[in-house]
Amino acid sequence: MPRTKVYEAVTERLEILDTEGRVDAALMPEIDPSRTRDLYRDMVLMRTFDTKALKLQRQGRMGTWPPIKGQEAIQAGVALAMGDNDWLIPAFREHGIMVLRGVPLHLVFAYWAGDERGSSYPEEVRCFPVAVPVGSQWQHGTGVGLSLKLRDEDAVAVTFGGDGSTSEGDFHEAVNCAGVFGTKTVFVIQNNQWAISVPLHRQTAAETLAQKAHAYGIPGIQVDGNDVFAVYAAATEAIERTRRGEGPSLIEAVTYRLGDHTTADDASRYRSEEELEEWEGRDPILRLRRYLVEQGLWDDDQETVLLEEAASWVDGQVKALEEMEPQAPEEIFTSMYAALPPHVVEQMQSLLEEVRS
Amino acid sequence: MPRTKVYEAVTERLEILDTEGRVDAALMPEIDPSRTRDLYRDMVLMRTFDTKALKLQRQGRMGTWPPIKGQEAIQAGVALAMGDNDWLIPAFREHGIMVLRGVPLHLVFAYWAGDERGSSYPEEVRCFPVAVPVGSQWQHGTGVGLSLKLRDEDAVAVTFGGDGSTSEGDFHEAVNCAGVFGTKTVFVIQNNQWAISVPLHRQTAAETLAQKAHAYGIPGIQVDGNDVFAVYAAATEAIERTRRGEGPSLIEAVTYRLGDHTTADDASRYRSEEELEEWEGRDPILRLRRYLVEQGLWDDDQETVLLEEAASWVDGQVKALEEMEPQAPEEIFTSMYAALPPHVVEQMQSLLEEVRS
Amino acid sequence: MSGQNAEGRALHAVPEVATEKLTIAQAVRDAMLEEMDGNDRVIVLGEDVGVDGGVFRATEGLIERYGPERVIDTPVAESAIVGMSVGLAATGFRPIAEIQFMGFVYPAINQLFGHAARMRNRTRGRLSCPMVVRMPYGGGIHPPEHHSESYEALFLNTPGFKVVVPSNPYDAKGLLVSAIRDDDPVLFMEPKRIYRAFRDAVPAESYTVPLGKADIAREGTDVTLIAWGAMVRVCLDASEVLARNEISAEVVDLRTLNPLDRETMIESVVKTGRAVVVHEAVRTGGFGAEIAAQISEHALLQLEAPIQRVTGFDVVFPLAQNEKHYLPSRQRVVKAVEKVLAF
Amino acid sequence: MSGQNAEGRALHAVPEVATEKLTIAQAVRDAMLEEMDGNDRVIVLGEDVGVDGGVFRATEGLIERYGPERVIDTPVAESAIVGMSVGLAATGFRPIAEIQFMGFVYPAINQLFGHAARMRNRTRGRLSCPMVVRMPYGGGIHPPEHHSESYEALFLNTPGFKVVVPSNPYDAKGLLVSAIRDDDPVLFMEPKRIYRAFRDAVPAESYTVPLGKADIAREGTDVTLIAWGAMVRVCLDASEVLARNEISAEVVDLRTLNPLDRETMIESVVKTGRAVVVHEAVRTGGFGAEIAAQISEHALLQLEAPIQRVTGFDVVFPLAQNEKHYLPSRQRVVKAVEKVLAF
Ligand SMILES: Cc1ncc(C[n+]2csc(CCOP(=O)(O)OP(=O)(O)O)c2C)c(N)n1
Ligand SMILES: Cc1ncc(C[n+]2csc(CCOP(=O)(O)OP(=O)(O)O)c2C)c(N)n1
Ligand SMILES: [Mg+2]
Ligand SMILES: [Mg+2]
Repeated sequence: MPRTKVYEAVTERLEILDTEGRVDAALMPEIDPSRTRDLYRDMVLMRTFDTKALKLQRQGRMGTWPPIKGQEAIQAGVALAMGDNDWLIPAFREHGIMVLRGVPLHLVFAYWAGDERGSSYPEEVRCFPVAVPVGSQWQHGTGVGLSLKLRDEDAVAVTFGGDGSTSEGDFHEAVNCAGVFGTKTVFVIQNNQWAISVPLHRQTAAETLAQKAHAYGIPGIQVDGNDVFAVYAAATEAIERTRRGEGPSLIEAVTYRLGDHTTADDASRYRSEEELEEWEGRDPILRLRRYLVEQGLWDDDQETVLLEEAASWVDGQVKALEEMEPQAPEEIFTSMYAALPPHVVEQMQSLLEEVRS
Repeated sequence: MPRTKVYEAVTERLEILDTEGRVDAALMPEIDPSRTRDLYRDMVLMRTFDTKALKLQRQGRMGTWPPIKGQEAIQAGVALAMGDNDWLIPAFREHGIMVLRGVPLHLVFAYWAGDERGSSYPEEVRCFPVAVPVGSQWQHGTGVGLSLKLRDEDAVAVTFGGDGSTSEGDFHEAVNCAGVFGTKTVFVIQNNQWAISVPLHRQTAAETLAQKAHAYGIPGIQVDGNDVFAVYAAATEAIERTRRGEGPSLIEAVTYRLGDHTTADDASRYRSEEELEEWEGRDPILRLRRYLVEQGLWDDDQETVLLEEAASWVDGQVKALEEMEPQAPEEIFTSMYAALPPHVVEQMQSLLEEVRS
Repeated sequence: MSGQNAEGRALHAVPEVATEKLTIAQAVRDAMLEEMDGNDRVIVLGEDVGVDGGVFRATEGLIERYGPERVIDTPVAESAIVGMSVGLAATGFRPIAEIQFMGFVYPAINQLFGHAARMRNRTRGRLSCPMVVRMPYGGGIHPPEHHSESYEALFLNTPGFKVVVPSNPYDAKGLLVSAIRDDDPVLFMEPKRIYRAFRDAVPAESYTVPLGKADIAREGTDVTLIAWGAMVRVCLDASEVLARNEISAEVVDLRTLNPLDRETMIESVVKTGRAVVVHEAVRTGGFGAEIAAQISEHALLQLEAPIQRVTGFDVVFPLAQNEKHYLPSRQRVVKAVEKVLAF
Repeated sequence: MSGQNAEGRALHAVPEVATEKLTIAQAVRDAMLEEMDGNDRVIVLGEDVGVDGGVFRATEGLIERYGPERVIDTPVAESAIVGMSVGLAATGFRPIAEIQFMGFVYPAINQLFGHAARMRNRTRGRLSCPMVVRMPYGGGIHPPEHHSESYEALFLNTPGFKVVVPSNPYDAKGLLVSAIRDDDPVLFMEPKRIYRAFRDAVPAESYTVPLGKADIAREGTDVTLIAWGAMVRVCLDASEVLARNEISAEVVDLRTLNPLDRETMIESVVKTGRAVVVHEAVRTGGFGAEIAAQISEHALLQLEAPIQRVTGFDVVFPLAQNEKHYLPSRQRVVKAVEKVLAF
């Protein structure tokens, strides 16, 4: 009767690829070598367009941009684990996986350059638009996961958010409801240790974010987010689990935001040079290259070709961006409703008159 | 390196007094016999005024009333563990502990009878008004706990809410922030198994509510909420802990709402006779009486006297309620601001003219 | 999906839905039944909407008929109710979300305004949120704190949303059917004070009352009373009183607040030359201001007197005992009419 | 408490606070410094207000001066920021909460309206919530989505709250000092578009600009322009243009939206006979409607033309590229004035 245990569980952390490029063979998921190279290509591509976006921003050809540098392994690993019909529900630092899921890069650029058409993805791309209000997207992840479950569709919803977003009430409601309804949702936290200037330990007193899963009665796991194999293995397990109808789960991927919060931020105001350097040493791209080279799957020539290809592909996307016709002024009205009510039409006409005069 | 444990979660449950009135001597907190009798008196008093309120409501002398029947042990036990200067931040089913903390019963009645003055407690009573928006009060508990910590005051904030309220985002934000700031807050969940018609397992997939503490890096414990000794022991431990500056904690007290959700509800629509009967057998008052009788601390004569005393005290409070002058019409305006702005004064005057004409 | 009605309608022995005389609460339920029968992507979710049938019984019997996959009891989490609805609606469902009382809609505001109202615009039409958010609103039933509020003004400065408020059973059903079929999010406010106050003849089959069209609830020539929801009856009552004094009041029941039927409203005011707007919400910043502003803008020269607003006061909605001092009454409407006539 | 200033002021070597020429952002910071020096129950909390000094640097240097117990970096949780402030304020503190952008205030609405605005009334004065909620609002800086909104109308149908919007550095400091000293919750909206646009001479010591008093920013006789925040400058600019055409515009800077200084506003309109209200928020249901309604109510016979509202359109605030089509401009104000004059 007295003091009894009513709950006992553990939270685990998965690591497979170390900073030197060595893998734990026992845990290494099966990925064929060409796919491993693709993973590397994906990550380099992300780094390339992220760097380009920063440059465009400095040149005044891009608005505020939130860089993804350092977080490429999470996005490449999860993308590889997803199936064709799965839905992606991003926050705002998921350009990498969005592009891998089929969102044209020039649209991603257009969005951040201040053009709404950047969120109008091709019909077949199952991806929600960027969610700027921190944490709000978690609820959509649950809703889409419930939708897929109710329709008994062979697809899952994968939703992303940052460490900071786990402090919002919406995170809690979403994951809790996913547990209750057994939705087909996988929650991926990109724990990059900072929410603008606020470090993780000021965000929560919990030792890990993965352990928050205990609050919801669903599985949670922490992975080294700079280790693409660990991310891929954990994401595959979580996605397959929910695909089989066994319910939602939570992945905390520990990484580091190597860049500023956005181009409007200066991270040196609040974090140390040393911390940054330490994490630069854990760069997920470096690490995977070491592995590939070690395995004889990659060499300098391939690297040179890849960098060139990536740069030229990105340049093509910038060109596509710049070739977009400017939005017509009336487009601020035309998508407000399925059928525009009279007062909106009236306002639209007044703007058109003004523009024409 | 591979798959490592990063967190081990254990949640315990405390029970001391069983349904037959026997205690686990090893766990039994020290309470002197006269205080134990007081605990019993407190619980009987609650039952008495709760029953009276239902009667008043049926007679049209009271508005909607949320009964506390079955939840008396939690409120008596926590009240006993609190110190004079501690703050109470209730939800809406805490009339028992509110009265024990010094809120005059006739004011509690006045509030539920639709009179705002019912939330204007005497200056020395450190108690927030009832919070009807589910879960919102948790945030105030954190705020008051932070206030007490910042002022280094020898007092703690004890805040209450129901099982349903743990699903609201506010619960999460509040407990998480309490953890981050190490506020002097004790969170008490009255898990009465139902949120109106929704049973606990539709509220969360977590096996216990106590385990939600793992999400916030603070201690959590489950207690048998119909066992006043377990409640008192756990509350004392939690309150003393935070009083010493060791941070917040969470108590889940498992109980059962023996009555309807409110007088506007009919619980037989959604839950079974058997479930109700089973829990009536676990009545916290019955259980404590058995213990007292067993210990030779209580007899039928004392019971008779107590019931009479309780009834007459409650009648006195009803009288006090009915002797309250009706609120003046202008009172809907007078407390809107510290100093009424002109438009409010104007509106007040127009009402007064109307009332006078 | 549970699939009970892949073929359309009434596969089971069902509670009688096709009554002649329905209350507003029953008409609301009837609309949901019809639409759920007709379209299996229509689902209902909210607190206590399932087994309990809703605290006002508006969803009574739905879970028995459609099962727990289409009639979903949710945790107490309003942001989730709407947030999940966004996910459901954007991927093909037509959720009808219930917020138990309008006083509890605040936690859902972020999802309503930050997402539901914007999804179509921000994706330039690629995704949208066809959903209805039903909520009982308004005073008059003496419930506890936070249960009597009228927050429509909050929703009327947020484009992307439609806002609908029926005042009688016939409109309640027809407007709710329109709302469910609408391709954009609709806030459907139900005047709980008159949920059961009276019955109307309501056709058994599905029919629509168009969104965005006001109704002339009573014709008149001397003054225009403009109202919605429970206040329409207060205006009709006041019109009776006025009629005894040979004053002919026209009552415009707006029915939809966004989009607002400016034409009908202005036409009436142009005819009568005088207007009184009546609403339960707090005066300052209430939607009455918008109505007054539009009338002044479009009919200034026809106005024979300043528009009067009969509204709640700028105070927190009082608890039961003082509620009578807050709510616009027939007398206050009559007095306002006398004032505009005496100007 | 950290106690650094039990004695009152300036115990440490501090960043220079007593400048002559300050921007609005600096004036805001200055007001907080003065009041934190003067009253150790004044504390600041919000996202990135500490080490980072706020994303607009309005709290720069405060944490160095007052320590992390009075300048509190919070988790990303707006409901908690306000909800904790309620607990703090009701027990003796005067929190200044920062919401990083007005676009992110939605999650805090429940705590703001459901509690902060009501605490005094519902306890009949026993407890109260003296707190300031600062938030940058409005368009013009081309940030990402949700960063440009003007949601004041939401706050103006909620009694218990005061709403203040400065348009220049002098007022910003004086109004914020008043807000901090006010015994009720005050929403303090900061026009981020002009945070750094210009400088004013600002006295080094504490001074107050009273809440509830409008300012005649420019005197004129032909038309009254009514505005607040960043739109005051747009009106002043328009007045210059109009002056060149011999049109004399009076500009009323409301400064406080609740309580509204009706007297000053009406007096001006009575004098000029014409009014144009200018705001950034969406048109329908915007606070311009309330202003128009009040003017029509109290000065109908003096109005020589319908009041014009120059506002944002009824659309989601556009992203950067189309923002220019949304925001009220000098030209639109001039056009509206021409219209009221031609009526
Ligand atoms: C509701 C809301 N509050 C505040 C902000 C401002 N803001 C943008 S990003 C951010 C920090 C987010 O941190 P995290 O979730 O860790 O994501 P990261 O930026 O690190 O990817 C904040 C506070 C916002 N966008 N939405
Ligand atoms: C924000 C909000 N949503 C909904 C309601 C309506 N409501 C009142 S009590 C309640 C259930 C609360 O359940 P629980 O927290 O378990 O408390 P209990 O009633 O069991 O004591 C609900 C949904 C409310 N008051 N506030
Ligand atoms: Mg982060
Ligand atoms: Mg409960």
